[in-house]
Formats: sequence, C-alpha cells, structure tokens
Amino acid sequence: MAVKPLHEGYIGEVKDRVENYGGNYIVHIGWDHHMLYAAPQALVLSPDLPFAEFLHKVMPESFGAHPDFATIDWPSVQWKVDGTAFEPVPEKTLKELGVGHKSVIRFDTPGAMGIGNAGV
Amino acid sequence: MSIEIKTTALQPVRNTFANIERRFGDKPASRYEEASYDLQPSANFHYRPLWQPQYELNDVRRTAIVMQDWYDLRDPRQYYYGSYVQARAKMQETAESNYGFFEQRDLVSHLTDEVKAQLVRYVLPLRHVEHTANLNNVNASAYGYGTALTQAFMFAGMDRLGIAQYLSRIGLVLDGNTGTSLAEAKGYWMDEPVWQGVRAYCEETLVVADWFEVVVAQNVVCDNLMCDLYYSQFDQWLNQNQGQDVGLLTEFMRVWYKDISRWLDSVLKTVVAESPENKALLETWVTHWREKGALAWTPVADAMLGAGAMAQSLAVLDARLERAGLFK
Amino acid sequence: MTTKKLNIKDKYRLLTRDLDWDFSYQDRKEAFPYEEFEGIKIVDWDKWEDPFRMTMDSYWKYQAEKEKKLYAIFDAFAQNNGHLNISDPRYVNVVKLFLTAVTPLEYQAYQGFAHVGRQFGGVGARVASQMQSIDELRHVQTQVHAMSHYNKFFDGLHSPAHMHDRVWYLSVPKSFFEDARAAGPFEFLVAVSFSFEYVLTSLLFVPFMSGAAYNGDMATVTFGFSAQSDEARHMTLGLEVIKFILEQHEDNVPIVQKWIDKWFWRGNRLLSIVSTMMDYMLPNKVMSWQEAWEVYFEEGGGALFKDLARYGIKPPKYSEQSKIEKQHISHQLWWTFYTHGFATAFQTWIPTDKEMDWLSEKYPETFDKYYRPRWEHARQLEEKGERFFFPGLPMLCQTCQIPAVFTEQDDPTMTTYRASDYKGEHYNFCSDGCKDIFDDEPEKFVQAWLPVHQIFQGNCGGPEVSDILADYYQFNVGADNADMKNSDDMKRWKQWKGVA
Amino acid sequence: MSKVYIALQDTDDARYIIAALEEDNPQAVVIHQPAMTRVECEGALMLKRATVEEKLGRDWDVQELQLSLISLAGNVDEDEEYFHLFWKS
Repeated sequence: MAVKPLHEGYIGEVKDRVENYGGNYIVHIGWDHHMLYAAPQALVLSPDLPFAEFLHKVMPESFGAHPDFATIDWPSVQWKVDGTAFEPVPEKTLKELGVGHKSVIRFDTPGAMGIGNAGV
Repeated sequence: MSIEIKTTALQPVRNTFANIERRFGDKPASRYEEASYDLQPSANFHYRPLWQPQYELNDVRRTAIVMQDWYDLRDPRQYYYGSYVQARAKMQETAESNYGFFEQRDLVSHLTDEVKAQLVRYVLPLRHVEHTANLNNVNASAYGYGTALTQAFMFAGMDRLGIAQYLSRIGLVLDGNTGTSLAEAKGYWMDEPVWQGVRAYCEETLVVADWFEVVVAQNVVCDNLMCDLYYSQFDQWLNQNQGQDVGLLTEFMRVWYKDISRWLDSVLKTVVAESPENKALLETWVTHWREKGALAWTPVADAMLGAGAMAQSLAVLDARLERAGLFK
Repeated sequence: MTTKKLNIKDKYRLLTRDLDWDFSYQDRKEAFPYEEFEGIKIVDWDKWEDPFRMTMDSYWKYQAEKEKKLYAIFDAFAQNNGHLNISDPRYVNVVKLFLTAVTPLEYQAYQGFAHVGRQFGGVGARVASQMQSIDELRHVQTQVHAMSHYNKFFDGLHSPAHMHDRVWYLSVPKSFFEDARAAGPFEFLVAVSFSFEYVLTSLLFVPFMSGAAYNGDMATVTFGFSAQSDEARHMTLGLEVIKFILEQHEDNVPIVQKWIDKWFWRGNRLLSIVSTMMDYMLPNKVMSWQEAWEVYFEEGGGALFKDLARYGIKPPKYSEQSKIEKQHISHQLWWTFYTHGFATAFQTWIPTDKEMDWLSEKYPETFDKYYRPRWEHARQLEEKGERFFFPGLPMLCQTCQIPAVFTEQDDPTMTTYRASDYKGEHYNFCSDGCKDIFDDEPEKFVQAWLPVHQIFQGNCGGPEVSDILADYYQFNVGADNADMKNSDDMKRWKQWKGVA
Repeated sequence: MSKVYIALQDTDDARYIIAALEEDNPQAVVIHQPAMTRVECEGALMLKRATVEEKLGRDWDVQELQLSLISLAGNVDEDEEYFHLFWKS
C-alpha cells in the first residue's frame, strides 16, 4: 500500500537517514528476558567497530549495572541482528556481521533469567 | 494555624508561565495573556500534510505578509474564549429580548409592504454573504499564525454564523416561520442581476490561496462596504420610511461591527507598521479588492439606496484605511 | 399574520443549512479542494444529520453560563490556596503530565477542526466542526487557567507548549495528533471524532476526573466536567460522522474500517500514558487501568461496534491484543518513566508497599510475577544510594514513538520486535499494529521526528544530556526532573503543611 | 440489546433531570459516583421536557441539558420536546 495524497509525488523527508550521522550508525541493543532495561538501548556506533570492542567496551557500559551481567557465560550467548542469528567473530566489524543503520542487535543469555528469575 | 500558613509560607514560586514572563516580565499575568501567547505548536513537525506538502502543519509561509512575531497582533478586546462568549452572551440577551418584543408586539404588521419588500430583496440575501464571511474567517483561523490572531478569527467566524442566523430569523419573522421569504431571497441571490456581482465576489474570495489576502477581501473591503451600506445608510433609510422597528433586529450587528472594527483596525495598523513590504503588499491587495468590491456592491447600493450611497461607503472605507496607515 | 410553530429541526435547517449555494462563477472544487482525494464518496451532503441543533445564540448563552461558573471556581481555588487540599504532592505530577501532553492536543484539535470546518463541502458538517473547533480552544484555555495556579506553586508546569514540541515522551501525543491533522479531512474526523472522542476519550476524562475528585483537585474536576459537557456533543458528532460516511456509499466501508483499525491502535498506544496516571500516579486510586479499559472500551465500545455491525464494520483489528496488554502497560510505562526520571518534567517514585499491594490485588495475574520484582530491586538500589537509571537513550517505535517497552503476547519478559525495510532504510516498531500503520503509509511515517534520533544528530543541543534538558527542553534541571522524595515540591509541601 | 447511558454533573438541576429520567424510564439504573451520576438503561433512555418541567416547576429547554451533561453513549435524537438516547441493535 502507499500513502494517498492530494497530488501525486508526495515524498516524505527521511529525517534519520544514514547520511545524517557522519559515518556512524544508530544501533539498538536488547537483552532478551531482562526487563530491568525498559527498552532496547539506542547508541551511535561506528559500523567499523570490531565486535571485540563492542563486546568489551560498549556492552559493559550499557548493561554492566545488571547483576546477571557479571555471570554471563559468553560462549553460550545467542546473538541476532534484525531477527537473524549470527556468530560473532571478534575481529569482524559490526557492518561485516550484518549490522546496518538502525539495526537491532539482540542477545539471549541462557541460564540467566533475570532478577528473581522474573525476566527482570 | 492555617491563617498563619497562608500569610507567611505561601509565597508563589513563580508568577506565571515562563514564556509569559519572558514577554511581559516577572509579574502576575492576565488570563488573556496566559491563554493567548505561544500556545500554537511551532517546531519539530512530524508529517507534511497530505493535502499541502509544500508547508508544515503550522507555517508562516501560507501568507506573503511577514511578521517578526505574529504575537504582536494582540487583540485590544483581550478576548479569550471565556471573555468572548460572555461578551456575546450579553449581546444575544439583548437580541433575544429585541426579537421577542418584535414578535410579541407583532411589529411586523406595522411595516409597510415597501419596507418588507426591501428587507426580503436586499437584507435577507446578506445571510449568504455572512456565510462566506464565516468560511473566510475560519480559513484565517485554520491557516493563520499565532494564537493571538487565530483565536480572534475563530471568534469572528462564529460571529458571522450567528449573524447569518439572526438575518435568517428576520426572514422567519417576515414570513411567519414558513421560510418562504428565505427561499425568495435565495432566489434573488442566485438569479437577480443586482446581486450577481456580490455573489461572484463571494465565490472568488473562497478560492484565494493567501489567507491574509482573503482577510483583505473579506474583512477589510467587503465588510466595511457592506456594514456602512446596511447598518448605517440603510438603517437611516428605515428610520425615514417607518421601518425604524427593524433596528431592533439589527442592533446585534451594529454593536458587533463596532466591536470587530476595534480589533481589525489594530491588526491592520500593526501589520502596516511592521515593514514597508507589508504596507506595499496590503496596498496592492486593497487596491485590487476595493475595485472589485465597488463594482460588486454598486448595483445593490444603487437599487437599495440610490445613487451616491456607494461613494459614501467607499469614502468610509478609505478613511479607515488611512487611519491604519495605508496609502500615505 | 399567523405564525407557524417551527420544530427545532426545521428551524435549524432554515437558519443554517440553507446558507450555502451552488456556485456559478467559480469551480466549487477549488473552494473545497480536499474532499475527494481520500476516496470517500459523498453522494448527498443533505443527508447529514446534525447531532445537536444548536444555533449560535444558544451556544453563546449556555457556554457563557458554563464559563461563568467555571471561572468563579478557579478564582475561589486560587484565593483559598486550593492546592493545599490535594491528597498528596505526588498528585500534582498528574497535572504536569496533563498540561504538557494533553492540553497541547486540545490545541491541535482546535486547529484540525478549524481546517475541516473550512474544507467540508456540506454546511452541516462544517458548522459542527467549527463549533467543535472553538470548543477545543475553550478546553486549551480553561486548562491553562486551571493549572496556572499550580504553576505558581509547583515545578514542571512553566513551559508546556515549548516542551510539547521538543521533549522526548511528548512526541508521542504530538505525533499522534499531527498524523491526524496531516491526513485528509475524512480521516481526521474518523480519527479524532470517532476513534478518539467517541471510543477512547472517556478513558481519558471520566476516570481521570474522578481521580482528580478523589485526590482533592477541585480545579481540575471542575474544568474536566465542564469540558465533558462539550465532549458529549463531540462524541455524538463522532457517531454521526461515521454513520453518515458509511451510509453515503458502500465503497466507503473498507476505507473507514482501515482508519478505525489504525486509529484504534494509535489511540490505544497514546492512552498507555493515561494507564500510568491511573495505576501509579494518582495517590488515591479510583479504579485500575484494567477496570477502566473493561468498562469504557470493552463494554462501551462493544455496544458501539454491535450497533455498527449492520454497516459491515468490525471491531478494530488488534482490539483482542489490547485485552492482554491491559494487564501490563501501566507497569511497563511507569517503569520506563521511573528509569528515565532524570529526563522527565515531572517527578517519579517507587510505589509504596500499600500501593504495591493494591496493584497485586488489581493485577493478580501479572503484578507479583513480572513487576513487583523490578520495584523491589529498584528500592534496594535506592536504599544503597544507587538509584537505577536507564543507561542511555531508548529505542523508539517509528510509528507511536513510545520506547519499545511493550512485550510479546505470550511472554511479558520478551520485548516485541517488529521491523520493516523501505527504500533502503530500516525501521523498528513496538507492535504489529504500529508496523501495519507504517507499512500502509510509509512515505508519511518515514518523516517522524524521533527525539532520540534527533538528539544523536545534534539537533537538540548537547551533547551532554544535562545541556539538552536545560537548554533545549528548558527544564529547571534538578527541580522539574528530581526524584519525588528529594524534590523542591516535596520540601515546600512539608513546609506548607508544617511537617518535618 | 446494549446499554445506553448518560452521565450528569452532581448539580441541583441535574437532580431534577435524574428524577424525570427515573419516572419516564422505570428500568433505568441510577449510579452515584464522585461528583457525577450515571443513569443507564438497556436499549434506550427517554428524557421528556414536560417531565423535567414538572419536577423543576419552571420552563426548561431541552438544550439546557448541556449545562449538566458529562458523557453519554448511544445515538442521539433531540427535539424541543425530548432527548432520546438509543441503540439500534
């Protein structure tokens, strides 16, 4: 379906197209079953950021406050980008792993079911 | 105990809203000020209208008139909704008692056939002019800029609907609630050559794109000519032709015209004083519509009041324009 | 001459409906250019039924009487420091949210109805719209005046219009109404008059006003009930609009159904803010959000859609989903506000034990299982002096613009992720409903001014969050956005009440 | 058949309107809530000018209802003699 304007040629201005971010991407990160974080977090990251750096720098800043974070068994974590599973490779960049502008990276941590095992 | 609280501890933290404080200083504000300034959304619009994608939902570019701050157009009557409806309620109370008196005393039976015929032929068709004025004022309210101005246009638009309804009631008084006089008057409006200029003028104002130009065509030119012809000159004619009781039925309009003029004059004056560009543009529009207005109303004026009436109304309009600072 | 007795319908027709005429000198389509593009077919405007046949003289008379009463109460409220009679200073935060989120919508309604009141080709529909327009202006102004007194004594109320255009969570109501105003005139009426005013507005006003009454806020009760008397006219207009459009042409039915589906969902999302007011922000509670939803939507709306079934109209798509969500959204939203409390122009707090027990009782299926653990954790952290805040900025839904806080129907611990790709860009949504709306009109919704994305572009000042709050949002940082317990509002309240 | 309802402010005039509603609609249920009263009925509610005038002891215009009204549900048919609220199915 398409919008039905008065006249042909109604083109919406995309207010957050990738060009507006000086080479960076908006990237969203969500932790499955950990609702202490009310919503996935939005960050501005370089698409060339290696996954290792993402894991060791970005993730602790974003999720380190959660008591489960320290106990995560990283090798067993399941990762998805925009709904598709991927295998993280430390030296590959986010872009190479399939992350695009406004993508959602999700991670599921089997065994860690949140505060009080309530998915918090 | 509670008295002590009220006198010592209950100092307000601030006197008014931050925008009002910025405009008028840190002091208690009037209800008009708090209800009228900076309320209109002015930034970060999400979607362009499907019906007008060249503009934002609220956009100063819908008119060629430019104001540094549209909120300079303060209403000297200080009408916000509450004060507006109370002012009109007072006027309608008088009108109600006037119409009631007219009907109970059967004053219509004192009118000569000539007066009645004049009313049907020349006064009742005005309800269609008023209806146009309703649309044109609502237009300025919808597409104009800044609450101070747009609310006043909304009030004016509703005034015109009210006046259209009062004029219709004059018809019902004349025809004993059958509606025949209204149908007859609509016939004149549609087909009588004398009215076709005014009707064409009304239709034209409804297709003009620039809302401020519409205001010039309607409120400045058409209204001033019409109100002088009817509520001044025709009123006199009625007095001289045993029709003075009709004045009871048009008192609302006369009081209204005075009220609305106070506001409109101030709007014009402020817009003219803003810049030479505004002044020049207004002069172009006024010249254009004055010429059309004169052509449109002359047949009505001649037939209703005789030669010379139109010239008098044009002179009244010109004096008003000059007072606003135009053409000088 | 004998005078015929006129009934109200004939009188209204003669006074009002016959004012318009067939044009001879201009093309009527140029005077009313927006009537056809949405595909709605109007065969005969004369079939329009005026819901209330009110002429302007009666309008001025009755409205002036209402205003006189209302302002007498405002004056008395201010003179007697009526704010001291509220139940608890936390209550004022409801007023803050109302003034910044709802009052500006009344303003947009004024503008939107002025627009359609100019554009409809039928005089009956125009006049009804114009009357609603001026009523909406009334509501803006009476609300500003009612809250003017609170602004003098509490923080967070000083810049409602400025904040509405900029603050992150206020883009939710703002974009809702701009969506309606940017649409064609018939969609606007279906969106606002029908879906919002008729189906959902009772959920905003009636429980909220009763809430104000329960919490000693006489100024709000008074403007609320006074506004509601106009609202009853507006609701009736909403129902007449729908019936009129549906009766005009059968081709209108699917278009209207699509709008009902869309605007039900938009409204449902918007009202999630109200759910937090009812369940968390009112210190004395009237009824739970779930109960209000059942009375006002499921029962009330059920009757309505039964009545509309004869036109082939079905209850809105996803109304079943709302029956599951009603047990969750207030908790999810207040958690969102609490964890973003540094960036809200109102104060936040953790519910008390008594309040949590009330929530357990009202939400036996969900509160203890999913939400109490969050609050208890947050309280432990507060006690340790480690108040928990959301660490950055949240992901927003492209359509409703609420942070993506909603969860899957079958798993309240799992965020709902939905997405679409359009012209090479990726868009995220909080729900199937919001994704459907985007997919149906992508050229419109790609334009969304998403606060988080705008902050990242540097369009809101900064880069420090505190600068954005102070300069771009014009918060009084440290006052407007404080935790309730440490706030200046609380300190003043204690001083007024003479308690330590 | 679904319920129609009308909600009125807790004012003196409204009390007479409610009394009239009760008289003309014996099946109506009157529910008192804080600051308002809700009158509901299966299918329809009829408010008659004549009955209100009788209760009030003065002339009463149906449009005066506007001064007390808070909310309603149902289709509206208003005349100078009555205010009728109903569902069609």
